[in-house]
Amino acid sequence: MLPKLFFGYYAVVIIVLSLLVVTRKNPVHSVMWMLLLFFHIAGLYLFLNAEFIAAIQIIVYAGAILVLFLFVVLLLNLREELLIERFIGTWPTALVISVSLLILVIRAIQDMALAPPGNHSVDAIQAETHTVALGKILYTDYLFPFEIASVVLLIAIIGALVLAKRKMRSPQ
Amino acid sequence: MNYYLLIPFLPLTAFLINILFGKKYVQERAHWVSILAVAGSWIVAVFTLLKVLKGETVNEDLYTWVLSGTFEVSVGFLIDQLTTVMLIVVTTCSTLIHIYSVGYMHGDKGYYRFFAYLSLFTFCMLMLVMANNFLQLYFGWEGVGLCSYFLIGYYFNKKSASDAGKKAFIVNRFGDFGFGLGIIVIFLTFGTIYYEPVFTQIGGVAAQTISFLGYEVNLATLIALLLFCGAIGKSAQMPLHVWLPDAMEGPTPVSALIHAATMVTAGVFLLARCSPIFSLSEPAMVVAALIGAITSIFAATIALVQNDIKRIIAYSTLSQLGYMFLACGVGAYTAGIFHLYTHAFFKALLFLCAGSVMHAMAGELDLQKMGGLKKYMPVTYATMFIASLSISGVPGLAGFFSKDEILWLAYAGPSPVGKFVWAIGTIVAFLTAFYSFRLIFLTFHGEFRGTQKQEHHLHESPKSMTVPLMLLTIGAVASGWVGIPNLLGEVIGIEHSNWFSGFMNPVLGHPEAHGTHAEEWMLMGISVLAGLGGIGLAAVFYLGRRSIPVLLAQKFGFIYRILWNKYYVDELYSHTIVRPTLWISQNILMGITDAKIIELIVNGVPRAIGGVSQHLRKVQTGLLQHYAAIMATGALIIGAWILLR
Amino acid sequence: MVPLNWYLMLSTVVFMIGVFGFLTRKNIIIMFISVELMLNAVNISLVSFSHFLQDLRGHILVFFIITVAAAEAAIGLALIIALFRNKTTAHVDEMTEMKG
Amino acid sequence: MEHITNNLGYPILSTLIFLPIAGAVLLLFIRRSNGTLIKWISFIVSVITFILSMPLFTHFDKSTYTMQFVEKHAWIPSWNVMYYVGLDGISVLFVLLSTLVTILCVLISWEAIREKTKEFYISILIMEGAMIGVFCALDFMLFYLFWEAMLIPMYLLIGVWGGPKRIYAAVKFFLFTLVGSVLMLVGIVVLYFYAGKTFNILELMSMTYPYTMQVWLFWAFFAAFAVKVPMFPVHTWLPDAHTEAPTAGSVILAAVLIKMGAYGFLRFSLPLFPEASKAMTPAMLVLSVVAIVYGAVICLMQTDLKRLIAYSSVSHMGFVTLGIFTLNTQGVEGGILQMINHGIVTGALFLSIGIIYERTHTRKIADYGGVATVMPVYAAAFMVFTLASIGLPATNGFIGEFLIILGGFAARQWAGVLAATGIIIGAGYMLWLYQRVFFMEVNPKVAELSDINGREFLALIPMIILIFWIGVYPTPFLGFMHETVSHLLERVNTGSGMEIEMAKQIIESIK
Repeated sequence: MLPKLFFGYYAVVIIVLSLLVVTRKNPVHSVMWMLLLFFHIAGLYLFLNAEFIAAIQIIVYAGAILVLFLFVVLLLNLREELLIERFIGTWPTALVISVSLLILVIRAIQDMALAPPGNHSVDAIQAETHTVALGKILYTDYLFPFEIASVVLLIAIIGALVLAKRKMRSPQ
Repeated sequence: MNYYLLIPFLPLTAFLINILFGKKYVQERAHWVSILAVAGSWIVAVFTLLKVLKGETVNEDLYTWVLSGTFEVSVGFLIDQLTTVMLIVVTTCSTLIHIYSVGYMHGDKGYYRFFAYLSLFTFCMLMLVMANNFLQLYFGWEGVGLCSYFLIGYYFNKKSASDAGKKAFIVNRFGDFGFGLGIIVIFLTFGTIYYEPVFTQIGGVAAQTISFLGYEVNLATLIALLLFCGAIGKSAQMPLHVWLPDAMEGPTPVSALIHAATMVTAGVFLLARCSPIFSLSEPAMVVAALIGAITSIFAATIALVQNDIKRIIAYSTLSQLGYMFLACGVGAYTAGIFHLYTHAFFKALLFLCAGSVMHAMAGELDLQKMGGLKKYMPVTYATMFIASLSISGVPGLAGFFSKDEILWLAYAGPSPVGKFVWAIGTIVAFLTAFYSFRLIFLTFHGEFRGTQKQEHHLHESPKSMTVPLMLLTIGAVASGWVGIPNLLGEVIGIEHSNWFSGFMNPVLGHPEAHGTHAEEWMLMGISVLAGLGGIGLAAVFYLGRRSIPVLLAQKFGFIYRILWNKYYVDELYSHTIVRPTLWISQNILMGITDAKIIELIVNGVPRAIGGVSQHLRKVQTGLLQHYAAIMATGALIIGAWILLR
Repeated sequence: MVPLNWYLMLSTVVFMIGVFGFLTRKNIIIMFISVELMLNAVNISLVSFSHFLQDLRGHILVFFIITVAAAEAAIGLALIIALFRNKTTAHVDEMTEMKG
Repeated sequence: MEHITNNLGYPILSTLIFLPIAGAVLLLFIRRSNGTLIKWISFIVSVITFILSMPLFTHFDKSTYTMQFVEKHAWIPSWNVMYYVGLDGISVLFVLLSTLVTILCVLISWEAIREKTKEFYISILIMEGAMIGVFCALDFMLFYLFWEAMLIPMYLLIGVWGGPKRIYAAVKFFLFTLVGSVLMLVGIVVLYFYAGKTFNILELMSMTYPYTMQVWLFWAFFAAFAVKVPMFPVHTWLPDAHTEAPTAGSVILAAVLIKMGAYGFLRFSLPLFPEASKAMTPAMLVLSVVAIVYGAVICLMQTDLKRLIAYSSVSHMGFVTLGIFTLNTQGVEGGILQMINHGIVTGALFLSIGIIYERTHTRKIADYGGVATVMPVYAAAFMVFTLASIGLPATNGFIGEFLIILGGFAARQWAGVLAATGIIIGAGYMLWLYQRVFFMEVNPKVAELSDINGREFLALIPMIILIFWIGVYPTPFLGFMHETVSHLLERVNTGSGMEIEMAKQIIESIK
């Protein structure tokens, strides 16, 4: 009973916060609600025995990405933002599409069947801690994607620099 | 290497030297190269004649020219009696005219070019007569046509000259169209296009018929008529005669060499060469005889009223060529070739004399502006007078013997139209004498009718021009003596006096003639009378009462206009062939088919696609979210289809 | 025990809210945030699958998604800045150069 | 089938294909401003390619119909695509023509191309590699690759360095040829699956196909080849492309590119679909004859130099297709020779027009007149090309046209007769053109022109030599074809064995 209550709390808060994120007029508010949302999601991860993921959710998402968002939002013209309509004209259509998709997916979830479980049971993970278990897989089976991920990040850094840099005055 | 190869290839070498190095190095010395080469050819030709007289003929291949499947043809040489006669005619005339040109073309800007073309022409003509197969004949045939094109259009800055050259080439192409098909039919029939096997096998297939474009035609007739197409084009017979009068735009030596003595007689040569084919087809023979007869009288009547000195001679050439065709058409090939041979001398002489006159008159061609030139240029007068006597058939001169032989064989031969063409031939003899002497009298007698300045300029031509005239005069007088009719020969005490006929016998055979000696004397008398009558009438008209011709022209104005306008043949062609073709090209092909129909389809399909896309592009709002929404809808549809299936 | 379906439904709802936000908001930054929302929704479902299937590969995937999200945020925001510099607007309905 | 003869010991064909492409890559690294170096590099590369192609002429074994100089390597094994090249008597001359023409194109563009020189020469060299590739390829996928690869540089040549309406012309050229070749691609795929997944052309040629399929495929391939030739109803891209293309583009187009259509008929349509080809002969002959007469008549009223020559190409290529579909030795050999001839003559005519266009910047015939007075050497060269174009004996045009008309007449009399009329009209328009440009009064617009210089002369002289060489002594050229053509005709005339198959089926059904 207690876990279900716990889940109920997180679920309601996450949904409400999501709605707030997409509906607030002021982007700063949206980002703030998002921050709160990320903490709740991290909590949900803990609930699912994923400590390491919960940690990087906080560190990377909340700590790095959202701050970046906040910087950019503050660079833009907020005053004008508050004066104009926040949705485009065809938003009811979009709502219909979203709700239909929602119904469709929920319907699909109903007749889902699970594959046989693997060998990382909760006990097994707890025996060697989640970080160690994850690291073992990551640095063996997924070493190559891991390296690629690092290259992607490197490119992202350089790319962001190049893009955001002010155009140099052309020689002429 | 065989000695006879020198005959064509010496002039070719001269051509190459002149055309490649003429402008920079040879320049004013160009005539030496050409004259030496042609004279060399002449010497070898005489040498060849001596060999052929001994009975040594040649039929050899040099190298394989085209080989494709069973089609095999070489560059090869056939030297027999017919070839030899042509070789002598061509090299002699060519040599003399080369020499004449030294004086005539002196100081011209394209001196080297002129001699290069003359040499090239000589080469092509020699290749033509020496060929041992039809394709090489065709090579020479087109080659001389090309040189004719170059030389007619020699003064290419003149529009009329370049027009005339082009016309000559294209009209000839019409003839060559038939000629080429003839060669193809020969190949498909015999599997070879060498003379020798074709002529030996033709007897076997002559009776066969062949389906040609849906018609059943006799094989020999078909081949003969197709080849005949080529002959009438080159020899300017009706209806393809229109180019020859215009060809007088070329320098006069060219008219003498190409359009009188040699090239235009190639048609007659072809008929004689293919006599084994023609002889097997009576329809083809009749066509040849009739075309020849009609052309001869047609041209002679036009010549009566013309005033351009060169054009009169050109029509005279047409008329004489008609004579030769007539001869071949009645089976008298030897007589045709004999006339070709004598005609070459006196007609070349006439042209060169006309050139000499033009030289003195600074290019003036109109008879009405001449007169009384006798005292200024005695040599030209004398030689031209003799040439005119010869063409008029005055006994003892070259023209008499050949013309007389043609008329006699037409009358007495087996041809169904013989009597008819004889009658026309006799009338033409009269007309020929008339217009020839009209020309003489208007040019050399009476008072000078040109301007003061022209009169001042009058002079006899230089030696390089008069010497060839005199040499040719010898030919115009004496060349006929190798073919004195046996009838006359008996009188003057020479047996087998028609030596020429005997010489040609191995190639051309002997024509049949059924007539008595009395008849032969009578015909000879009639033709002599016709000639003398023509001269007399001309004397009356143009030495005596100058008013008579003017009066006649007024009285018969209608006929005069028709003759003056050359029977409107040029206009007829212009309106029935040239203009409709151009009109179709401009208005139907360019205007409708290409521009409307094809382009409509070609441009219409993309335009239709473009039109549809004009509507479709409205879907592209450019708003990011619309695209995303469409994508989401797509996901929705695909998901729904998978789940709810 | 909370059933797997509950997690998945939560994930779906959050995802669809993200879709809705992406499809409707004018401000390009909010659209971007909606994309992050969708990614998080997917992460939730992946982690829960991983938990219920007793398999760590889901976590690995989440790990990479977060990496890519970081890269994407950096590039995307740089693009937005570049765009804003040229257009002085952050509203997508004013950027319709692709209109046909 | 797999007799591999005449191996020189080194991959000559690959060298020829990739040397120009390597040259183009080398050009990429040259500074754009260094125009002289770019020109010299492309000139030297093209000359070396030409010299390297000489062994094809000297070492070709004329006594066999089999493929020679063969190279065969696996390329995409999963689809059974091979890098498979070789030459036989039909294709060898075209490779030589391509290598020669490229040199002349480089020479003729020396002064004419002043903008984007680097890209221009890169296009030309890539073009050369692709052209040689098309003629060598013995694998359908490889063939198609080169076939389409040719389009791109040509499209650029017309579209970038062309005249005022170049975009229209380039797009038209591209769309026409692409539509055709896409249909061919469908045909290739059908063959691939029917024959058990092979693109090997020689293997495909030795198979038997049902008649209906042959007919369908014949028309699919026809679409590609007829557009390239171009045959009568689909010829309208050619005048536009020629008119707008730069000189080098026109020359390549005339000399090599449009030969590929006719080459395709010979290489693919006839041996792959012998029964269909035979059945379609009347239609093909009609189209050819229409093209001959139509192209010739329409030439009479052209006012633009290049457009006139372009339409004359339609007429001359009509002769080629006529020759091919006579299906007899003289016709086919004449057709192949005429392709070479047309490449030489029309290529030379476009070179000549380019030379004078560079001086006057006008293509209107009315703007000329009396050019022979001011440019005598040029006039003489142009006269030679004119004469070759109208098929005067002792020039190459005569041999080809005569053999074609002979073959045409033997196949269908009306075809020979009507084709021969094309020669009359041909003389008409070419001489009229020559008269209006070179003869008559000197037009003040051309009075100041200088005669051709050494470089231009160098570009024309090989063509003049070839014209007379083939005209006077064609045996070395015809000799290449005899064996291949007789083998090809054997295949076409005895059929692919389809009748036997059908008879077997009938017997089966009776049982």
